[in-house]
Amino acid sequence: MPEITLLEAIRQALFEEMERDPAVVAIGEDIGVYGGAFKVTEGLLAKYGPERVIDTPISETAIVGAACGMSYLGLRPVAEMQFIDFIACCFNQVTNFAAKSHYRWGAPVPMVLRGPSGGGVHGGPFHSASPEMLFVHTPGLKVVYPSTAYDAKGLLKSAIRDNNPVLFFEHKFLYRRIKEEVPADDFTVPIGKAAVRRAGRDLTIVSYAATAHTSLDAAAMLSNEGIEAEVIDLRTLMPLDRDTILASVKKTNKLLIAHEDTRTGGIAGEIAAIVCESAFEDLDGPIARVTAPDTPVPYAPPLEESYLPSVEKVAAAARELAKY
Amino acid sequence: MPEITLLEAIRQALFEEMERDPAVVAIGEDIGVYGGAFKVTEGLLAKYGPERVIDTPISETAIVGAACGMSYLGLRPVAEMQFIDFIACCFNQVTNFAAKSHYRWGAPVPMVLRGPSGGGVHGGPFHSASPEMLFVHTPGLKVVYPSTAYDAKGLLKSAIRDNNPVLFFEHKFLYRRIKEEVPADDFTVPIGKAAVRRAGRDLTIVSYAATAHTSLDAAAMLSNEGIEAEVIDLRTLMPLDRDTILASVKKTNKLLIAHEDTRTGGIAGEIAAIVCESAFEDLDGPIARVTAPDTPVPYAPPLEESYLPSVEKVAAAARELAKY
Amino acid sequence: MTTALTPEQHLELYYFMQLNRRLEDRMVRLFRQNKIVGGLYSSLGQEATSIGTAYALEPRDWMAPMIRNIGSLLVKGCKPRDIFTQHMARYTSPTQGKDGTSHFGDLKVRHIVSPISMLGDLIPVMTGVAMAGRYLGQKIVAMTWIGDGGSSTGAFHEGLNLAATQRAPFVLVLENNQWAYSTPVSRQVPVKNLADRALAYGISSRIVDGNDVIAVYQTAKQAVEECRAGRGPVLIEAKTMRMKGHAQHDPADYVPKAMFEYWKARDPIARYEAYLNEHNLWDAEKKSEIDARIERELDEDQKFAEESPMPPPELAAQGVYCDGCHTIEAEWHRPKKELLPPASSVEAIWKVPDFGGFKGAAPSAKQPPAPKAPTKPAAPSDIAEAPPLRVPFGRGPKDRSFEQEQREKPPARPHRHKRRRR
Amino acid sequence: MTTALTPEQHLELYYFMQLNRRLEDRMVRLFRQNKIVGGLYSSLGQEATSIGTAYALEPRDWMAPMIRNIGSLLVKGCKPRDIFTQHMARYTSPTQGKDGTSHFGDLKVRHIVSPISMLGDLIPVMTGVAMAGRYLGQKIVAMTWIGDGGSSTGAFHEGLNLAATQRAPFVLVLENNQWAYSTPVSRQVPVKNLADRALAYGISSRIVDGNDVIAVYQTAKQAVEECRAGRGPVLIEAKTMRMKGHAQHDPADYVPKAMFEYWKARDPIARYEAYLNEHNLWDAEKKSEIDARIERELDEDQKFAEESPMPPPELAAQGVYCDGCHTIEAEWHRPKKELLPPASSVEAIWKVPDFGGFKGAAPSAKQPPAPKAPTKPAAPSDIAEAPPLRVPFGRGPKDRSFEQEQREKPPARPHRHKRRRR
Ligand SMILES: Cc1ncc(C[n+]2csc(CCOP(=O)(O)OP(=O)(O)O)c2C)c(N)n1
Ligand SMILES: Cc1ncc(C[n+]2csc(CCOP(=O)(O)OP(=O)(O)O)c2C)c(N)n1
Ligand SMILES: [Mg+2]
Ligand SMILES: [Mg+2]
Repeated sequence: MPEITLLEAIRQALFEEMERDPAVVAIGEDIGVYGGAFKVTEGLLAKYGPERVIDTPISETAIVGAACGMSYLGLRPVAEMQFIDFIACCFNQVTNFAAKSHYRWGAPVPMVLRGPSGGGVHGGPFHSASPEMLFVHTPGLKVVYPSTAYDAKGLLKSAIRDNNPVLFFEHKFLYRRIKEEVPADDFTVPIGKAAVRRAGRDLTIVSYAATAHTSLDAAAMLSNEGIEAEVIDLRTLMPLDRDTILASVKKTNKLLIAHEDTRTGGIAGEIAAIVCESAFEDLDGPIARVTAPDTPVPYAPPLEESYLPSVEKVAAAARELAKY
Repeated sequence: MPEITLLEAIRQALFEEMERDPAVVAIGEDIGVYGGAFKVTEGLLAKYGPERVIDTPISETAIVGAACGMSYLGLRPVAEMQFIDFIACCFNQVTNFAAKSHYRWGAPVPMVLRGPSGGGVHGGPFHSASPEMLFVHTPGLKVVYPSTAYDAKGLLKSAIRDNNPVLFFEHKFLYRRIKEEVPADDFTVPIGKAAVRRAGRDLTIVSYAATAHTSLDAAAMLSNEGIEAEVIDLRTLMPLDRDTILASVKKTNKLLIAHEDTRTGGIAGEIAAIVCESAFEDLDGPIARVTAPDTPVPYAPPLEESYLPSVEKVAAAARELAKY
Repeated sequence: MTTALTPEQHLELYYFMQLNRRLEDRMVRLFRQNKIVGGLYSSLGQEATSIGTAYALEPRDWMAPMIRNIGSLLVKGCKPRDIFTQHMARYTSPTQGKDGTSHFGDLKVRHIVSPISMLGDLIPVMTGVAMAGRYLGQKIVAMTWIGDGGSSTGAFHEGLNLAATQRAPFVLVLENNQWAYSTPVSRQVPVKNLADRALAYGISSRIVDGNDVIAVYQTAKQAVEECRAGRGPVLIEAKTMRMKGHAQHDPADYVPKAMFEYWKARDPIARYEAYLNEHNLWDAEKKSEIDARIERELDEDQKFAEESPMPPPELAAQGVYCDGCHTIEAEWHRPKKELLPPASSVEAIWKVPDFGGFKGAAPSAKQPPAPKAPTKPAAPSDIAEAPPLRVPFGRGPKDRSFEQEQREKPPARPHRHKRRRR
Repeated sequence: MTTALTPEQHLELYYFMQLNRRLEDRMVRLFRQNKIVGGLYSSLGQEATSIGTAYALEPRDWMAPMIRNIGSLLVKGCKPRDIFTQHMARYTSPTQGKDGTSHFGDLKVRHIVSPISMLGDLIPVMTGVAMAGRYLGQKIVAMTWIGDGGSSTGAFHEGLNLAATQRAPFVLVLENNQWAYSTPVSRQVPVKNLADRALAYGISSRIVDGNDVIAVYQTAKQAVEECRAGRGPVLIEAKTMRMKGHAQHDPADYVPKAMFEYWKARDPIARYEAYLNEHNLWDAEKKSEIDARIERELDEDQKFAEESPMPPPELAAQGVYCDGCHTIEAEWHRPKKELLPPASSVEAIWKVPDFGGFKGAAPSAKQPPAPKAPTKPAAPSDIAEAPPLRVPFGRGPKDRSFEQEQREKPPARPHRHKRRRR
């Protein structure tokens, strides 16, 4: 099996799905001739032509609106946000039009909305966003956020084949840093299933995307100190895999949640509530959170570094928790 | 003291602040000649003129953008969303422009964004929204959601005098149903302070807006059954009054959170996380949530009724919790 | 292409307009009896626009109504019972009570997209419908409506701009009924003709008397066929008047009384009845026959709605996601292989013949050089140099004959063209 | 109003253009040395537009730059060190490293609003600045820039439409540099002149050679004074060319080589140097004196930036909210009592003189009646009947003399006006 980056895995999924089904089309800014700001769609136009790979004006609302309309005729559009930050410019189309369509009048919207997300590349306040919770909090949407090349390819295929609007977040810090062997043949990864990345008995660390790797590094460090952390990578944020989380907590009796999104209103709160509802008896200690502070994403490297969750921060919180 | 409705309290606050300070201006759709869809701004144009009461085209992004610009010259614009649902159409201006301005370059945005929110009036999927968490989750914004006429007047005045962008939610179900005596003289209610509406020893019910009244009714019902619930009305959602919540939980040792917003990603999760972090030892039972389900707001009365939190639902959850 | 109507069609137009009005009359009564859930929006006085435009569509064509386009829904095959039950939030309504008013659709048979309340959003959506229809080779046209007020939304601009760039077979009807809730057009934008919005996109536009159902139909028909031929999109401004408040709760005191009188004298149904008389297209007997039929149908459907149950509470929690309840199948009217390599492959490069240079005077300290003459609606050559936009039917940008004709033929927009003749 | 320039001003324009270019040359070198944080966007070839437009502003006027308007920032009084430190994310930068590039501003002294990345957002914001300035009696004008690509955003439409409705003293400079990232104008909208976007709002617009700094200045100056006189807003399309990729990472292979050559031959600085020679406005000595001054200033400021520290980590958590760190005081240039009852009170009613009726042919089955001739930019009477918009300076809608003149004077837009002369 060839080793490919997370970015290449996404690119492969796009090529393979467009080859498999002419109902799959791509639409976005600079995705055609240029191949996308991060080159995720490179070569797509040359192979599948301008009817299927559509360069649009700078109009996120038009992109998402048009994708909804296309999906009503049975197409499966994959729309790109050049940076996920710009999804704020089509927030209404996504949350009011696409998300509510099936519930209101039974019209499915088989659309994928994907884009580079997250920080760590000095993108500053408008090119580093982690807006996932806005959509986790919007009934009618599914939210996927892979951390490995294998999952990225398999989950994007599932997203494209899904009958609902799926937000597919791609962590730009991981784009070219993650490399792994990915099977060349067609496979999918189911939406809604978390992965236990590392087994452990002392505490559970729940995380996703780039922070899943941070958490794994922290777990390795802790292991040398005799603390065995179980690390769960959510992979899908909506629907949330309650069972995997609860099973782990019932085993380790301690929960730490780590994410790059800001603290107040981040998914850690939702997970804490679920665990308090359904596994309260199993908790031997407080639920700990390691998150970004409640600020915009700062630009200067020292500021962004102090903003982002780090291996040290996760490890430190885990040590505290392990003491209980 | 005269008895006035929550709506009239808001209206009085607008008149008094515009009289107090010519830097206060109002901008929105149909707020002038018509006096607003709910008549909150009725009479404002006749008294303060078209330079201070600005009827705009249907352009939420322009309304909020212009309000930001005005605030840079030292004005204190109060912008109205005809229904808060339409804030989705200016989501970018609110969350990226207004919210990040002071952090990025030290430019305060003394703006208030207000509008009728919430369900219970058969407004259907697009006139019943509870979008508060989108903004609680956006660093740089303050979020206020009063449940009484007194608080509405005092908090709106505080919001107008605040140097930050404040989202002021007005629950349209309460507009004319809430009546109380409100002092005629100038007073304010501080942003960031919750109110203990009812003292109790057996459990704490945290809530806000219309659901605060639902919770109080439930508490009254429970009291007849010998269960004494303490009811906290948050009043401000951002910044959240941790101290009042934690103090109550330390006293009652049990926590139920009730809100009209949908469940996943609602503020109940955030509160659960805070309590698990800071008062875990004090909890004698699971943290319970009574919320709307994860669906859009349905139109038909029987559907909306089953969607909204009710006195029965809150009481039932409280009874369960009290058993621990 | 002919826009002439048969005698039967003339009477059908009357039937729809009268059905529209009587239906809404009944809903007003139901509203007063508290049988309507939520608000009730009237299209009184705008029937000719709703019906004349939708009448230009074929069954295969797609449309998305706005709140006042009850008439368009009727023309596209919806029954009065759909309207009654939607407004009464009954279980038997197209949305089973989950949403109300004209917020429903039909993907499979009637090709109707449900609106949402946020104004303007349907414009990019129907642009996407039009693009998808062309992509699938269906030769369809998509139509939606927008108010004078709604034309100020960002979605209007982004949607129509994308449609123009894509030359989508899309007709946008701008219903200028003089008011956006309480706000007159003059306070929404300082232009006399909202059709001028089209100039920003280099697309053709038309202005029509929105209370003249024949003129509306013919204008819409021409626009629809222009789009079908690959020369869309088209913007139509229909000038009409909202004869009631924004909704039932609104007495519309802000509207000058004389303005109502001015427009009452131009009532579209009264005018059309006069027109039918004038041209001997019917007689008193025929009229009462149609009116009777309308009352019959309305009696029946109102009864059906009033006797229908409210939805069961448990429905509220159902149907947020499509978990296999729908099978999604595109209707292909062209060979898929056209869209797969090697057939689909192209050379991915831009060509920019004229480099966008400034053609004015040479650099100088004189007054800013007088710029060149204005553009006529986009010459296809403007985008032909981009990777070819294949138009699987009609005549597309690559079609020289079309380009030829464009050069000779003055652009579609009557009043610009008129001016050039001076 | 004169737009003539003194010899000193002519040389100042050269100074700013050359300073802009040399500054960016240095930043490219710093970028290659990995001393720039994040991306680096070049305005090479667009200096005349940035500088000529900003040069038309007075100190009291407000502006908001876009990413390529480094030149505008220099003209408005920012120093090269501000640009260096912003790009190097130093603690000494205007934002202390919290944001980069041209994302900074100055409310108090220079009257600069910081942009955000989302394109179009500054248009409604600067409209609000213009409205507030008028409200406070400051007689200011607000200016911002937008790209050809950015003109397709919803914010552009909503912002310019509101500005038109409010007749805000606001100048929008549309920098048509032929490309939006990798997308040519032809793929953004099928119009030849993006100035035509103004027709949708009934506002005046101008087209200017964006590589001719004198023409740009004069066009901008006229627009600014028109706005100051209460006749805004104005849209200016400056035709120019982005001579590099979208940012440093982008080799711009998608741009036809010949297109670069075409524009290289029209380099704004080379052209302006020729112009200065031609008109004997300087000599070789003067030029090298200015060039030397530029290098001196840049050496100093680059040194300052490179020696500046990065911000301390704890800064990241600070400053989200204004907790009394700023005192907010509006600068009043008119008596507040004008804005308080009874002075401010009005009768809150609309008047709608012509009822928006259709002036075409009588209802008939003939072809849709030919619509009336096109509008000229909004006659003020269009909105005069709304509750009076008080314009505390210049001449406003209520001012009959202005209305009078408008009727006689052809509308401001040169090329429309030209056409009418045919
Ligand atoms: C984006 C958005 N903002 C505000 C509203 C509230 N609203 C509903 S209808 C309306 C007036 C619409 O006027 P117009 O577009 O002219 O349509 P008309 O009612 O005249 O048919 C307004 C402001 C809305 N539905 N959507
Ligand atoms: C709303 C929005 N969408 C997408 C982007 C990403 N983006 C940044 S610059 C750019 C191209 C801008 O082109 P143009 O407006 O012509 O300005 P230019 O770069 O040519 O100066 C794009 C697509 C953005 N900044 N904002
Ligand atoms: Mg209207
Ligand atoms: Mg450009």
